[in-house]
Amino acid sequence: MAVLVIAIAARRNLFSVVMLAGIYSFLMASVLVALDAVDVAMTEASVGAGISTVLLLAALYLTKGEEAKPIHRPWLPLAVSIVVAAALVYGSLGLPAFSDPAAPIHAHVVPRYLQESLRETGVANVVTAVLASYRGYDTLGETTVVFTAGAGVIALLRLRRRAQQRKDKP
Amino acid sequence: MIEQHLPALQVVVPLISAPAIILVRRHHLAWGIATLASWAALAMAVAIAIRVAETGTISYAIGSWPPPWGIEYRVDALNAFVLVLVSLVGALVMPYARVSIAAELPEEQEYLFFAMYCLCLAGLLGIAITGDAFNLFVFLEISSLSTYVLIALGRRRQALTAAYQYLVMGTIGATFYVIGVGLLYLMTGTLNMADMAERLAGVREFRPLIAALAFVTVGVGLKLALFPLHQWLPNAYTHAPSVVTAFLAATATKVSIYVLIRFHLSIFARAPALGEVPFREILMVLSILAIVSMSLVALFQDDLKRMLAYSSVAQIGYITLGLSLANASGLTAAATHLFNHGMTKGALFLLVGILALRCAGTRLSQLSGIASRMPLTSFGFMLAGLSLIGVPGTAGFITKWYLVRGSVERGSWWLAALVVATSLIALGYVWRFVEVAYLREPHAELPRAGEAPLWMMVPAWLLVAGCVYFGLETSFNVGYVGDAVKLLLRQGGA
Amino acid sequence: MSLASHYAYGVTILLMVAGLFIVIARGNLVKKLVGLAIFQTSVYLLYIAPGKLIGGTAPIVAPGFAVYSNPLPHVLILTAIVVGVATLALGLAIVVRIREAYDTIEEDEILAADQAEDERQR
Amino acid sequence: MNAETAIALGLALPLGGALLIAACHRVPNLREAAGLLTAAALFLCVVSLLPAVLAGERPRLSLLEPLPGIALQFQVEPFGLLFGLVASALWIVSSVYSIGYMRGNNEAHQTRFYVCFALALASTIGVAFAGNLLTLLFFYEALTFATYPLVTHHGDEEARRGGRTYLAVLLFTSTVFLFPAVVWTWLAAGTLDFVPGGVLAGKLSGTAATALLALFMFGIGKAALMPFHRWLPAAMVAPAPVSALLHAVAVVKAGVFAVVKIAVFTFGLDASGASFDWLMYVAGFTILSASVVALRSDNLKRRLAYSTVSQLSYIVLAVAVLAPLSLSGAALHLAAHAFGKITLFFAAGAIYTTAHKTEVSQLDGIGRSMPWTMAAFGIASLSMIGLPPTAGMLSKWYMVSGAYELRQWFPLVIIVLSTLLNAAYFLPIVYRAFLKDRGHDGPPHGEAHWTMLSALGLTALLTVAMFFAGDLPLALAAEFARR
Amino acid sequence: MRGDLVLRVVAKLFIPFMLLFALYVQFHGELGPGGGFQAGVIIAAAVVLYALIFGLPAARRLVPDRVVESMVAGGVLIYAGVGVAGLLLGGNYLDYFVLDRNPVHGQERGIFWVEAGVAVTVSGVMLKIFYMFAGRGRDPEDV
Repeated sequence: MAVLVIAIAARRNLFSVVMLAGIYSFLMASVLVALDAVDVAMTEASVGAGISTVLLLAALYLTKGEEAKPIHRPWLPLAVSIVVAAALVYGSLGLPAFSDPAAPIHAHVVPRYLQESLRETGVANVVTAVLASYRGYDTLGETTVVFTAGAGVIALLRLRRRAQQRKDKP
Repeated sequence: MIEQHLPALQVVVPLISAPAIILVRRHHLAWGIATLASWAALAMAVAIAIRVAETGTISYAIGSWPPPWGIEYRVDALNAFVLVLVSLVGALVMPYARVSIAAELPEEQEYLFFAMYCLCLAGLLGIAITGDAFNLFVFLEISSLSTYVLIALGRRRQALTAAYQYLVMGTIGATFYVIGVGLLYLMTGTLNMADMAERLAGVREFRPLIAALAFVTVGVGLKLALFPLHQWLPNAYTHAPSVVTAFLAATATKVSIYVLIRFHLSIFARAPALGEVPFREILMVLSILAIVSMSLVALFQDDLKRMLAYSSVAQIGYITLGLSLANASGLTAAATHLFNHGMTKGALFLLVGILALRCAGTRLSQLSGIASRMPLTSFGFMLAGLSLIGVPGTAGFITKWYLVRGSVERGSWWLAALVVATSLIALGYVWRFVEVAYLREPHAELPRAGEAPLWMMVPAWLLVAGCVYFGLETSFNVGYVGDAVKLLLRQGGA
Repeated sequence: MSLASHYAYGVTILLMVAGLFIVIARGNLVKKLVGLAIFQTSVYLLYIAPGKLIGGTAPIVAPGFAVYSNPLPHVLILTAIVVGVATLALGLAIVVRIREAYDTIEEDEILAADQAEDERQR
Repeated sequence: MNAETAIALGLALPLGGALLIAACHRVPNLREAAGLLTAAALFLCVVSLLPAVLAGERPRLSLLEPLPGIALQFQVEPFGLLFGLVASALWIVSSVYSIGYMRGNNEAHQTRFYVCFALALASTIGVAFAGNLLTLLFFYEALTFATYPLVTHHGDEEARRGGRTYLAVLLFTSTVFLFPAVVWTWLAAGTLDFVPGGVLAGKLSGTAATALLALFMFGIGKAALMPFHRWLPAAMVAPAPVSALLHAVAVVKAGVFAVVKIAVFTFGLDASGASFDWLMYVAGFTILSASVVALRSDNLKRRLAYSTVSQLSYIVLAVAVLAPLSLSGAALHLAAHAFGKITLFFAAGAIYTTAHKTEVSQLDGIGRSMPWTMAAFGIASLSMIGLPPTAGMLSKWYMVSGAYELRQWFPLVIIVLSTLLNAAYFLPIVYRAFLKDRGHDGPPHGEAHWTMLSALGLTALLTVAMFFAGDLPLALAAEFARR
Repeated sequence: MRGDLVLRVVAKLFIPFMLLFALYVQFHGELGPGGGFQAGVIIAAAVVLYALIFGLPAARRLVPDRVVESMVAGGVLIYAGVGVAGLLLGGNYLDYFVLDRNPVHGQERGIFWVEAGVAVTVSGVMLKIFYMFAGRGRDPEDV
């Protein structure tokens, strides 16, 4: 995966970049399966590898495929990234160890979901239960986000001729 | 029966009205729905505020799942205050939008605009009201996405680049926020803010918490244009449709500041980790840099919108400065300035919108002698400008009073001096307009028709009146803020 | 275990930073968005990885399984993914419009165009 | 009419007048009538407060509450009433005068002019009746902004520059010194009210109190203590009636009024433990140097302006002497200088309107063509110098005797020296006007328009009258100084 | 490639199965992985496939824009409506317990409708976005 990402960063042909990104998503999905996150994996596969790729391709089809050579040297971005990395490493060092049953995330809120959800909601897939019921409001928000994106795209991409006008207008 | 569900309806009403608008598609109807929703939101916000004042903090369990398992709405004096501010501005800009949007957008896009506006309102209200850290992220995204679209709807093509720039920075900010929340979740196992605060007090492993707070602060900082992270703001404010600029300037940044307050002063209130890092000192330095540099930049802008945009960054600096003082007066100053600056900037941007509608452009050179053609607009602009400076008798003065008082209480005279001195820079840029408007010969191609229609004039002037009224009679806002601050300091256990 | 955990975090951090780097350093608007997507994706690991319990199984209650991985992060990340794709779609739409307005999707060229326009206005 | 309503009216009348004037902007005569009417009404309303106050009452009125625990509050005490009387009385006169002046020079934006004039008066009354520091600050600033359009009335580049200096100096001082000083007082004393004997006694160390005093004294830029006097000459770009208003009635008087009020009712003079000596020296320096500048400037209005700077410092000096007698001297001088200086500016304006002359050196023999004007000018000059039979002599007498009482020699020396200087820059003008033969330049011209003439005649008479029948101001001043 | 008969036939056969699978994912979400979102995506994908093979105009005839936009809005309304129903039946917002006499059935019912709402909106939005991008090409037929 890491290799892929580096490759993405390096490649200048956008089509290959998009393809690489798609593959990357698939890998990510498989990793997620390995981590028992089947729902997430499924979504990531369909979204990351499916929709995103299609969208990107469509967009590239409407724009152009080659990236120009960057003019300015990427020192500042590098510095920023390194600082962020440092902060993350610093933070992650204090985190509970991998798959430690005593870690707060396993100890605190979750048990109720795992033990009670079937009885409380009659749904075997705890993820669905939490998604749609316990934290149903998040999902409402999520749906709204999708809706927002849809309406937004409509607002932006309807009416071609206005785009023309805007181009003429200084 | 209904009033106990107000917290939910507060967000849901504008949220539902958006798809409704998409369904009806008729732009008059769309405007009607949006206006209705925003005024309803205002009514509910006021009702909630009153209830909070009477009965104290309200908790509302969504889906009847008790927190921390379900998502909780938690309204204390602080949220209620922010809710009122947001919905108030939202309600006021609607009549204005009816005209200005018709002038700036083609008819077939109007209903989309109003849908987006409703979503943005819902998102902001959701951020302000929710008691769940991740739910906050969801609403943050709702408001952000809709904001990008609203900005991109601006007339000129720079609006697109501004929107893109904001989209990238905003998404980075949101992702940072998620990272921070993730770390907090890993350390506490909960997403409910109150619960989190409880458990953070017990956490002994500092480093993840510090990293988390840092990420949240940077993430939110991107949203509220904290000084070095403000690059998106001037372009966005300059090129977005006037009404959008006014609405965002008055609400969006303020809500993000609320999030900042929430995390620093109530979630981390009792976390021993906070003592480890000099967050407040850093914040103070940044605020001072913001105030000084941005005021100076604003002083040399030729375009009125741009000038106001930079001044916004500076004014946000005053708010964060108040936070960094971390004493009662400082917090009062910060919270009061949320409200006062919201109103002042709202008024200013609405008036600039009127100028933009009538004149060739909003460059100072294009506005010379405007006072003779549009006396009301110019006079209103001057009044609001005085409030920006903080002249006695205007809302801005109250903030200045508390800021100076806070700094003097901390014994840092230089800070007081800085505050008062920088407020004179504001005098500088406000007066550039006043001189141009009143003391110059009328410009060649000045307004075709004189003043703008009442639909635009009345909201703008209501806000202007607010700037003056809340400088003379502050029992509402300062009183309410007082409760909020007491609450925060009590949570801080100090 | 600690090795495993730090491996997981290490990968996460690497991806995250790489994505961020692409976003900031690259001038091509589409590529920025790709970087943004990667940046967001990496966050998924940060949530999911700690949720895994060795010997656990997917959180679908069924007889014969006692240990389940933590479902809550999955839920959160589902939401995060959706948000991510929504952002991507919106961003691409804007890019398309920019392309139409400027005939380019390179940041530098756009800036140049805007500056030229400002000069003309002066 | 009970006192509260009188106070409220005192504020409301000028505001209402402003609206009225704005309303009748189409019909000039009606507009001017409205202005005069308001002025007269205001004067009566202020007078109606006299008996109560002389009887020792202190009517109060509080309106809104901008900050928790600090209300917009008004309280009428003798000194404030004296100031209010002077201001409202002179408003009548100056509005009569400005009718003649504005029409004589057919100025533009006359409505704006009268409206701002009324607003300025409203703020002045607010300052005069202010019951606590916050209220004082509010109206002090309001006065600055209300007079700005008057200063920049002509709207040309010169006016803009003058206006900038005017705003810059006044707002800089009030924002950077005065405002923090108020906050500090609030934190130290817990109250901003004006109380006889002051509120700071024992609240601050001597040095701190002195620092606070310095903040206040320099913060009140309208009192034109050097080095913050630059705005006064800069404001000379304004039309003559405005200069008259600025120097005689509203602005500068608001400044010195605030100085006295704060020194007495916030500090309780030396009760606060603050040292006033340095103030004496600053004032003394201002008096002398300003007089020297006046002596060396040929432009008439500029000379008058610097004379004002020095005359204001008389009052500050009198306060710094800390003697009851000199205090009543200060109070008297506020009135005396008002009458004298307004006469001088009226005269200058009349000369400008009629003979279009602005420089002292052009005034040779003008007394022949404009005898009444120059006669008034002469009387006023006497008052400035402090010679009988004029009010100036009265006030100066009190100051001197106050200083003498405490055996304070420095102020005595200052006053004597400055008196000589005053004589040196006023008498030559009168001499030129009457004894030199007529200048060559300019077409022949007669006496000024009757409106202006009556106005400046009246003020000149007042100057004299106050010397012979100054019971009322004396009574108020005494009532004020009695502690 | 639209000329290719094989493709057309395969597609004709394939697309119904995709839709079926979508429904499976939708309703099996309670037991196995999957749910409204994934289902919505798959539905959209099916139509996209149709558009790829039979051309955008054909797809637009099959699923007109108005319908799509109504779906976009409708899904959210369904979801929010469930919440309101909870209110009207005397519970809190999004309270499923009150949707049926038996709280557990109430939960199931609530979850069912909610997932349906998600599916509708998601498929609608995905489709709309695809239309938008595709329709913007110089020659829509080529997408």
